[in-house]
Amino acid sequence: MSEEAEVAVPDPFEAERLLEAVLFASAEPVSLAGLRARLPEVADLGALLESLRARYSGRGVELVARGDAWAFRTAPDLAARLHLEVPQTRKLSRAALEVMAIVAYHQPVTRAEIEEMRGVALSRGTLDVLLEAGWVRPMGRRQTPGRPMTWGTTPAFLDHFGLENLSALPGVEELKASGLLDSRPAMIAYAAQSEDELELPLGDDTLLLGEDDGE
Amino acid sequence: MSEEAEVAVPDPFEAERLLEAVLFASAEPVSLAGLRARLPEVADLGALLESLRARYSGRGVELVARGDAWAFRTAPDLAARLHLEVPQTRKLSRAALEVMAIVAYHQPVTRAEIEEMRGVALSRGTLDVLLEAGWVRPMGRRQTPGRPMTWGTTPAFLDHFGLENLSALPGVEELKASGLLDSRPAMIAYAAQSEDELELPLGDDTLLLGEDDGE
Amino acid sequence: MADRPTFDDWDEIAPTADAVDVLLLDIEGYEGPIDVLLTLARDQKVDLRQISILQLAEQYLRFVAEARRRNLEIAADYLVMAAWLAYLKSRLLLPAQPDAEEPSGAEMAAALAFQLERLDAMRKAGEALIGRPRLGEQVFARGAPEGLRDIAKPVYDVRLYDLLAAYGAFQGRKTEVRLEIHEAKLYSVDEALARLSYLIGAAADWQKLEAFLPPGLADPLYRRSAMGATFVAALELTRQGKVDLRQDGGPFSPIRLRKATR
Repeated sequence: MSEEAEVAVPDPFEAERLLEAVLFASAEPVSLAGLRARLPEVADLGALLESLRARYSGRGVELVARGDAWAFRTAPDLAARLHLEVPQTRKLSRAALEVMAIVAYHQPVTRAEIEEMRGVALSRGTLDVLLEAGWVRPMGRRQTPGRPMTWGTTPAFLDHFGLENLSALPGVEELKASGLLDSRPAMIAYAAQSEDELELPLGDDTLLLGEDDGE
Repeated sequence: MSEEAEVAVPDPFEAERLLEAVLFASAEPVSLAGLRARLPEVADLGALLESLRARYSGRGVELVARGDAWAFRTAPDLAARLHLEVPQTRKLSRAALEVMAIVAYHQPVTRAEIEEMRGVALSRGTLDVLLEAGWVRPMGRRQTPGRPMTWGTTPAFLDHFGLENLSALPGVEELKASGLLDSRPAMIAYAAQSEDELELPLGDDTLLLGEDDGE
Repeated sequence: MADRPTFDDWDEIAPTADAVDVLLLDIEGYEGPIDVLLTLARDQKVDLRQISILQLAEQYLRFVAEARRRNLEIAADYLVMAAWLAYLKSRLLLPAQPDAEEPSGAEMAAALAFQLERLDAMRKAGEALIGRPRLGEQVFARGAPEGLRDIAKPVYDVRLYDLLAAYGAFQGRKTEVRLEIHEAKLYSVDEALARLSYLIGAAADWQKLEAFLPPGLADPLYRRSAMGATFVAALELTRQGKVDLRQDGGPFSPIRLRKATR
């Protein structure tokens, strides 16, 4: 605690208390005129303000001049610690997870391409969730009609999933080998006949045979 | 700053600065939990708060405890000289004030007990006014027949009336000592008080004043 | 009990010759009979613990009687209280009965005094509360709070496995989609109906079903679908009476058809 031998003259001390309270309680910085109206007995308001400023100097709260007016403000270096970032664990929806995977594997990819690949329109907010998570980012426009925006992954994406780089993502064959690529043997027999027709545009009814995942 | 490395506290001066800033930044009292979340490294928050309170003691702005929370408030003795523009608050009716006091001193208290003590039915809106002011709150049901709702005060009540806690209610100790904080019907309460001197046979019809409040 | 200064100094009520007159003037301002009793009790200007309940009861009864004489509207509970006080008064004046079931008059009076004292204490407590330096009236919070915010920072519970599983599921679904394209090459019943309706006109005599199949049957799946569709078309045209259909040799024997003769 400070042991500044303050001159305990009652008047200046009381004036400083009042000044302190007025500045604290006011919603806006108080002008010199406003302060003078409240402290008519103070001869040297400037000196009193400087004294109060010195008292708070280096503290968590500082007395600052804003033009002709004065106010208390929390010290700027502490601002970041006033607001708490509260972690909130969330799950990613299945749709968002799939879109994330498509962006990761097919980047740079446009929204229309994602929709075409999944056979359904991208619902509002799915990309937003990934943007908010900091995992996808715009990667410039494609030089095709309409100049659509393309999307790709961020370093934070690599960081979150513990990937060194994008080529660390396992390929389709590796996924198949690890059992993660889930397809039914009976269907593969038919599909083998039309292996070369991969690039056909898909109509809306293509979902009929697929599993309905509730999207 | 300090070179005494034996204590785990990194820098008491910085911690006090941060505490000061946090409490200054908020108009509402900040709970101990809210403070601790922002000062995780402080071992003894209570001691730090006391130290800060001492620092501001006698100043124009004071550090006060409000239940489980802390806040900076202007010193009450400066009120007359602050001349702040205060929005005119609605005056509390005599009935509302009386009910407020009964809730504060007798909490948790049921509506029927309030009516019994006042000898009159609680008119519509009396409790509402106190609820709207944010001073009373429901405190759960009493485990008696009918499971009546009980009422008590809020943290905002403490803050508004400048009370550190409920034991700081004016005269509460004397009232308790003189048996006046007994919420039961007068005959029972009185009989319980003078149990030593009198051996009163108390039936169910001990409701003194004739009004049956259904409890 | 001497050290209860806060609750012993009674408010000064203007000393009037007749407190009842004052009460009658303000009959609307009272919150029930207890409120009236408390006001009358304060007029006795003694500690409520030493109050004369008998005197209080008499004053109250006078108040009610006077109100009725002047035809003032008074609520029923005032009358109930009057009746009760009249009863109490009689109990107080009569000698106490030993072994009585009910509380004695003195006990009832003491309980009423307690009731009045308790309510008076609460009334004074309310005044003490409202007289404190109150927030926003005499004491002020920070006028320009900078606020403390708890910023929700989402942390997603998603592992690489979830991501890869999602991509695997997506790829798997894409594979099934290829099957759909393949299905489009099947011979449809509509096609079979059109072809059969056209060809049957020229078939006067019985013809095998296979004669009506479309060309290009190298793909076994396509051939099977053409066979099935043509058979369904034949059944449909038979139902419509446009075609006659026969199978002479039991299951799997040739199916023949011709233009309906009827």
